[in-house]
Amino acid sequence: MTPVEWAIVGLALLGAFFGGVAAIGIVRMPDIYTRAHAASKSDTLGAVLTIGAAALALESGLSIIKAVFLVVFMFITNPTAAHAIARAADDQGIEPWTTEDDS
Amino acid sequence: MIEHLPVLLVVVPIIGGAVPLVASLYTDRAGWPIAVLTMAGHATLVGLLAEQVWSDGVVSYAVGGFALPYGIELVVDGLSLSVVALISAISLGVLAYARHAGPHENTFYSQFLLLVTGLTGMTVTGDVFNLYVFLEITGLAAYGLVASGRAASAAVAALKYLIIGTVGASLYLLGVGYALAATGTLNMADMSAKLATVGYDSTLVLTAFGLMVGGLTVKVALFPLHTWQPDAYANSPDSVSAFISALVSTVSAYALARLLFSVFTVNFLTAVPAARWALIAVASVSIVAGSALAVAQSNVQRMLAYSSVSQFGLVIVGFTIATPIAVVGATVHLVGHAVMKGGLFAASGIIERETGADTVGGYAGMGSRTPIAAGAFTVLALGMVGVPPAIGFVGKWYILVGAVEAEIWPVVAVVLLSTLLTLAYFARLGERLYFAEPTIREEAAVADGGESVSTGMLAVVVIAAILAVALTAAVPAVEQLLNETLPLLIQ
Amino acid sequence: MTDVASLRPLLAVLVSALAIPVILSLKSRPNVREGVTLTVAGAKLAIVASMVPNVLSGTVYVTRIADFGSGLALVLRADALGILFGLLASLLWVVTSFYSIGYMRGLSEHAQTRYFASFAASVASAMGVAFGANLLTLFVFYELLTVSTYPLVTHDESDEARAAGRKYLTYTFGGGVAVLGGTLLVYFLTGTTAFTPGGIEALATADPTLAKAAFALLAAGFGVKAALMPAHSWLPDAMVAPTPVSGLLHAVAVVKSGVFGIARVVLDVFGTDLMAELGVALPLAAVAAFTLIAASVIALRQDNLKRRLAYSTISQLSYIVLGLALLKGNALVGGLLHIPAHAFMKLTLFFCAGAIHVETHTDDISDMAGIGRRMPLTMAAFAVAAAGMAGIPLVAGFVSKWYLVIGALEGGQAIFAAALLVSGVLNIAYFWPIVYQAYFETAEDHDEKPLVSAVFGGREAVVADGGAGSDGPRDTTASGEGAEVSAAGEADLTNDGDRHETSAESDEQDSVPRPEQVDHLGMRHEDVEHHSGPPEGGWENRGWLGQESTWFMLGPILTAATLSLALGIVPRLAVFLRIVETVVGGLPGVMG
Amino acid sequence: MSLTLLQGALLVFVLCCAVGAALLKDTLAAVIAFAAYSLGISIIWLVLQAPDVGLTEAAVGAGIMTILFILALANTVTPETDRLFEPIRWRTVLFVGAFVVALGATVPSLPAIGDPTAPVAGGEITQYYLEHAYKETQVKNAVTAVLAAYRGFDTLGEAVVVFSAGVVALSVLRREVFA
Amino acid sequence: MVEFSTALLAIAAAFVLFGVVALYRVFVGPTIHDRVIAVNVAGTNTVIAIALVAAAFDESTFLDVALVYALLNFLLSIAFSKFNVEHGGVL
Amino acid sequence: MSADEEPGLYVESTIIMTTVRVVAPFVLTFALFIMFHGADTPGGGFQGGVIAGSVVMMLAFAYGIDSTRQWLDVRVVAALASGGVLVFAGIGLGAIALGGNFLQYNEYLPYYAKASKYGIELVELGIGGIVAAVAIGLFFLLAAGFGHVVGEGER
Amino acid sequence: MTVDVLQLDLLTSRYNYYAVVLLLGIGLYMLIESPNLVKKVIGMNIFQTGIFLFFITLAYRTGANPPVVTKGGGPYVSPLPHVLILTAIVVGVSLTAVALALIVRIYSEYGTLDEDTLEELYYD
Repeated sequence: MTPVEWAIVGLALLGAFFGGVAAIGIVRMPDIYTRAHAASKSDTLGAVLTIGAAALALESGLSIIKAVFLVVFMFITNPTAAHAIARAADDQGIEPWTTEDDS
Repeated sequence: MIEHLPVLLVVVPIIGGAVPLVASLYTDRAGWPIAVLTMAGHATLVGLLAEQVWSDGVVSYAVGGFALPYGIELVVDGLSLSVVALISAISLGVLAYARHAGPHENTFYSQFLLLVTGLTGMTVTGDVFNLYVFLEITGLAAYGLVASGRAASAAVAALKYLIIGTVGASLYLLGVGYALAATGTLNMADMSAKLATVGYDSTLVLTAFGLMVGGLTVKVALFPLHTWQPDAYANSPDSVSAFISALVSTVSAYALARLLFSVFTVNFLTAVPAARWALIAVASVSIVAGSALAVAQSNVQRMLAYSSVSQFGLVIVGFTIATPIAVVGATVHLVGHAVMKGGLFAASGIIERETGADTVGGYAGMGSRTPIAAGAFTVLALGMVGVPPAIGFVGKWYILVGAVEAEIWPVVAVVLLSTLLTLAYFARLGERLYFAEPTIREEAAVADGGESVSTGMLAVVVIAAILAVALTAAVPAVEQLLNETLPLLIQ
Repeated sequence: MTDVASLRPLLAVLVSALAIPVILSLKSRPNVREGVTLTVAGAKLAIVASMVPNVLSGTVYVTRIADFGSGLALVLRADALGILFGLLASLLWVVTSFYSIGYMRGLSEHAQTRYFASFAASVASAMGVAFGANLLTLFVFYELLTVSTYPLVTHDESDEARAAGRKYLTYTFGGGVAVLGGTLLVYFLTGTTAFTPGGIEALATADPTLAKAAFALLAAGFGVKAALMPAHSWLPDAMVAPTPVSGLLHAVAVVKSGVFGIARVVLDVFGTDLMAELGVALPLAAVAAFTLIAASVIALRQDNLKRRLAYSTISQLSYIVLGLALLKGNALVGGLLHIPAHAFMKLTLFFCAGAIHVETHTDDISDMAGIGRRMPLTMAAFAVAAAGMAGIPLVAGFVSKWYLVIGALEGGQAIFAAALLVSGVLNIAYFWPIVYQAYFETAEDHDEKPLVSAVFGGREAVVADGGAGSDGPRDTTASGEGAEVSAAGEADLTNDGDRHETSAESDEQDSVPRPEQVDHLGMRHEDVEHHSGPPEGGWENRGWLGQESTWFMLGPILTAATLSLALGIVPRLAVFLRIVETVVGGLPGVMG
Repeated sequence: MSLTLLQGALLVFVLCCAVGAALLKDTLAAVIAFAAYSLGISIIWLVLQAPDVGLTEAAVGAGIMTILFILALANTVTPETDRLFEPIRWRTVLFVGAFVVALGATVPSLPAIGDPTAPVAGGEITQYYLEHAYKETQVKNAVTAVLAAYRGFDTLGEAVVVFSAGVVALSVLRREVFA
Repeated sequence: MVEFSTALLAIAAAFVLFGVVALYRVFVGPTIHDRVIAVNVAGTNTVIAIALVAAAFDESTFLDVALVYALLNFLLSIAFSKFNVEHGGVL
Repeated sequence: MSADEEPGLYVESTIIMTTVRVVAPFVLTFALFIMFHGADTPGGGFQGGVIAGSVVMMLAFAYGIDSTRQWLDVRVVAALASGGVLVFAGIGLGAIALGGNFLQYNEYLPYYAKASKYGIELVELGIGGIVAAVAIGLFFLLAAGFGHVVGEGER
Repeated sequence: MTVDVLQLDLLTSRYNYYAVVLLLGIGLYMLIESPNLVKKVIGMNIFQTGIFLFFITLAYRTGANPPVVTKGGGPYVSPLPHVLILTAIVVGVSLTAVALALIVRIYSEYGTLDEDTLEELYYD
């Protein structure tokens, strides 16, 4: 492998580290908000790093553009999704636990 | 133009089916005229096609003009022509019936035409995967039609039908996968040749056979995979039960035959007797069990549905015996059963509308209250029992002759027995209709059902009854048609 | 023999078939309806009769209806044997039509339109049976006959009628299935089902076991309708039908179609030679002989007139079967001739029973003492026919029985000849008392006439159809196959409640519900005060000039009686013997 | 080897999701498990070099299908339960097990994964498509070429299926027009 | 090059395995929100894995799939969140 | 139901609305890209149609289903669905009219050089229309639930 | 010993097919056993996905590229099963949508999605 490739793999490994942290956080954190925290922060970071690595690995211009889009997109949507979930939980968490599990 | 008939046959109802949805933005009664127009076109095309098949024997059409095993092929031979003609005729009949009987919604007619699309497609296609696609179109439209009943139970019946039907279709698809794994092709003719070189005793081929045939038997509703059928037939509106009972299982049975002859071929059946015996056994059990269950029913439409289970057992037996005469018999019975069963459902619908009777007990004495419908019902029932010269007899007779020729004595016994069993449940009805005191008071009936019946509906039922007898005269023609086809199918 | 393509056989079938819708459409105009019936009956007779001369000279009319390929076809073919049955049926339809009009109107029966339509359908099917040129065609019309007579049997719409109808359907369709099976076997063995005088050749070289099986199936299948024991029990039950129907069932169409089927099988499918070779004739003859005697004995114990006649029919049909099974020229002639002979005589008897029923509502023989004064002509005809039944010379029965006995002796089968004679004696035993008490006794001084009136017979024996109880002839039928027993049992179950009810109500119960017990009482019924048996003060005296009833009924009775006399006195002039001789003469190696 | 590792991991993921969907008592939880299931399946398609199918699975499995499930659940209420998992019915397991074993017995006769000589992967028809697709249709993506041209009739059927689904849903829910 | 793609695939496999770990939360809950969060993480991991697979196979088109996934993952999350808020009524 | 009865019970999150507003046009473009570019890259009418449909869903989730329902023209949905089918069938029949077989794109060659390719693209577009319309339609249908009242009364 | 090796070989060369069979089994189990109709529909989908996996595995060829015929040759996987499965997926979605529509209707008519309860109501 060339040094560039080593760098890419390293970047991806770093992303994998954050992904792993997110996964562990999901499992080990005590309640929904902390889990959402782990998911949105750590995982997004892992995603950005790894996708960046992948973009570097793919040489063509179009791929880079796509990858950039992907990163931007993840950057916008992931926290929003976490926010939406947390907000929904908050809506129900503050009010008495009435409709919590009725599905 | 003339050479495009097979594909036009499928495309015309597609176009017809797409229109009502737009039309419903403007009027909610556009469906019927559109459907009638479309089916008139369809019938014309069938007529032209018949002429062509009559002169050429087999009409093959390569969609897209691609070289053949690579593109999709449509094939119309005598066997498929009979079924296509049946589809066209019955659809027109059901339209005449539904004009008054409803449902009147545009969506109903859209689904109706889509069902015709699916059925026609299944019939003319010469490609195993294409068959799956049209099988699913048929299924979807049929589920929707069953659910178009107003009763709450219609939805339950439709969902049950959907789930079991999907399992059947999926098994078929898996079977296609196995066949593809063995041969790498999907064209029926090509696959048939390649299956022979792969070897009929290969596990892949056997599994493909089991899964494809098994999947289709679900759609045909052979025992014990029939459970969707009584619910579906009994809970859907009359027009729908007449339509579905006449065509859906029929075309599936046709597809099964097509699979047996055009894909696996008779050579396979002789090379693997176990497969043949298994199919015969399933069908025979179906004959007996279906009749026995029919005897146990109190609801007339459920009884008719179980009767279908039994009759399709008979058809499949005929196809599996696979001697020319048995195949002719099975085809005749396939067509005849469709006419008779559709007519029976339509007649039972009229009887229910006029008198409110829908159980065997309720039919008592209704013969005089609805003379025409009850008369037609009786004629059709007798035809179903196999009283000559009705078409039901001819089919049974040919199948029997085939079974005797092939010296499959258990089948002979089962078929003869089934005649008596069929008699057992239809004689009960006939006797009640004419020779018993009514249990439903007239005023109560009017207050309860009291839906009107149009001349068109009665005409449909009467024509079905007449056809049930008159079709016998057409048997020699069918036989001649098939005689051109069968040598190709049954070497 | 020359085959001539002609539409006449088809026309003979169609003419009454086409009348069905017409009759149905004339529901509101009974006079026109009956007019149509009569016209069509006449037309049919004319068509059939027009074929007779040429058939006698060896011509055969053939109509091919449809070809199914592979040697299967629907073909009508008026050969001598067919003409025998066809002529009989069409002749008697005319007679019966007149009688039906009298009977149905006399009782103001319900559903007359259905009745006449079904009647026309039955006759059309019977004609098809007669002219069927192969087993398939025969079977087709055979089944149609079953279907079209079913409404006639259940005409009363009472529980009992329905039970009888069910039984009838079960038995005859069961038989039909057996016929179908046999037909298939024959087709399988020979590749054809066409009737060939002297038998289908290929059958002779076929596997004997299968051939025997085919014969057994066919004989059993047709035997059901021919009411051979042990499959006879539907016939007495079917007596609930109106009397003209009984006449039709017993004398003309239904049972005769069964017998005719056996004749076809024996003569034209297997052929006498092959029958002898296979050794299947003897069992058939044995069954026939047994039925012959047993049915006569049972008839002795019947008090209901129509039931007694029914058992008489069972017995007489076996004469025909026996004649066929003996395979000898004279026996064949006798057997075949007995078809029309029995038809005329039995029709007379039934018509008489019907006339008595319509006029006096009397059904039981024990109530008929002195009735000769009330209905002199009717009872005279009855006496003539009864004499014929017993084989007394100058009446039709004598001629046929003569041939039969001769044939039996020729074949060295004296035991069958003896059986025939014994049965003749029994015939006298069960008919004579009726005639005697009608004329020479009065209601006051008559005694119970059934010769055997002990527990196993007489009035209580209404379950003589092999049902529950030890009093019926169960012991004679116990060897019957399971299906038969269970079917009978089922019919009995449905009957049961009904029967107990009636027997609790009145002591003059009978197995047959009289029409007045049904809910459609006509005018005539109101002014006849007594329901059964002689009125107070004995039968009134009516003259010999027809005051006893309407000529619609008397005419047919007398015609039928005359016909039986004609056949007895001048058998050759009465064409039937000539036809029979043509049939038998056409068989290779039989005559002489 | 790592490809096999990836595939193994994916299959484990997918099977876990399937088992979870089968056993979770709560319907919404089962739907969520099913959503996760289609995530895994989609990568499998990509790994097997079927980007078209992967894209479809992504759009369908994670998108419209799950949303339809959610909508259906939003219109229905299932009673609450304390149980996390459903009890396993061993009779059915036995029956299904028989089916699985029977079908599993046919697996050895199937061509090995990736076998270039297998009738499908290396067969004549496949070769024809790969060689002629561009010439005959001017379309580079052979999948699209086969989809729209060689098997265009199938695709017409597919379009009709989708259309039917819409019409049938209209009829089932007793509505006259969409929206 | 082979080793490079192997490494990328291995990392992709690792992400998938993280997804398997997240499944634990999908199964045991305890609330629906936990499940949605977990499936969201699994979805993100999927996107990442797809990107890595794309890199490993050098197929830029696979990124389209990743893009679709990212989008739908988002859609799914807000759908689930809305479901919980308005559950019982129509979304 | 609840949205009708109690509007404003749940205020849409500004964050979600903003995100959707930013993302939606991009996604729609992407959907069209996939639809049109199916000839040379993976993708095609079906995938593009689904994604286009999901844009509407996204809007519906963010801005409320009922308001989206009103914003969307029913006629467009119906016309897209039926029109897609008709376009597809029409292209096939057009080939017949020009003397070829059904769906034989080559027949259009005299009129356009890359006939096959653009024929296929058009077909993909038709499929995309159907799929998008049906996806949207199904979404609203399922959201609205069962229509008890339509039809002539219960049996 | 050889048998063992053979088995292992089967597993490594055909693992996808075994997964297919397991998925089919799980789907079938859900179809038969799940009391809730929605879960039955999920089971139906899993069942179908199993079949899809079967087809796509058939199309696969080691070291091959996706069938986009632009890159410099190289083996491609077979496009045919992909096409079939694209169609089949669409069919599956359509069926699911219809099934869900039916479920919504059943719920508003009967007020339950539990199969056993439904059965009782249905046969009343």
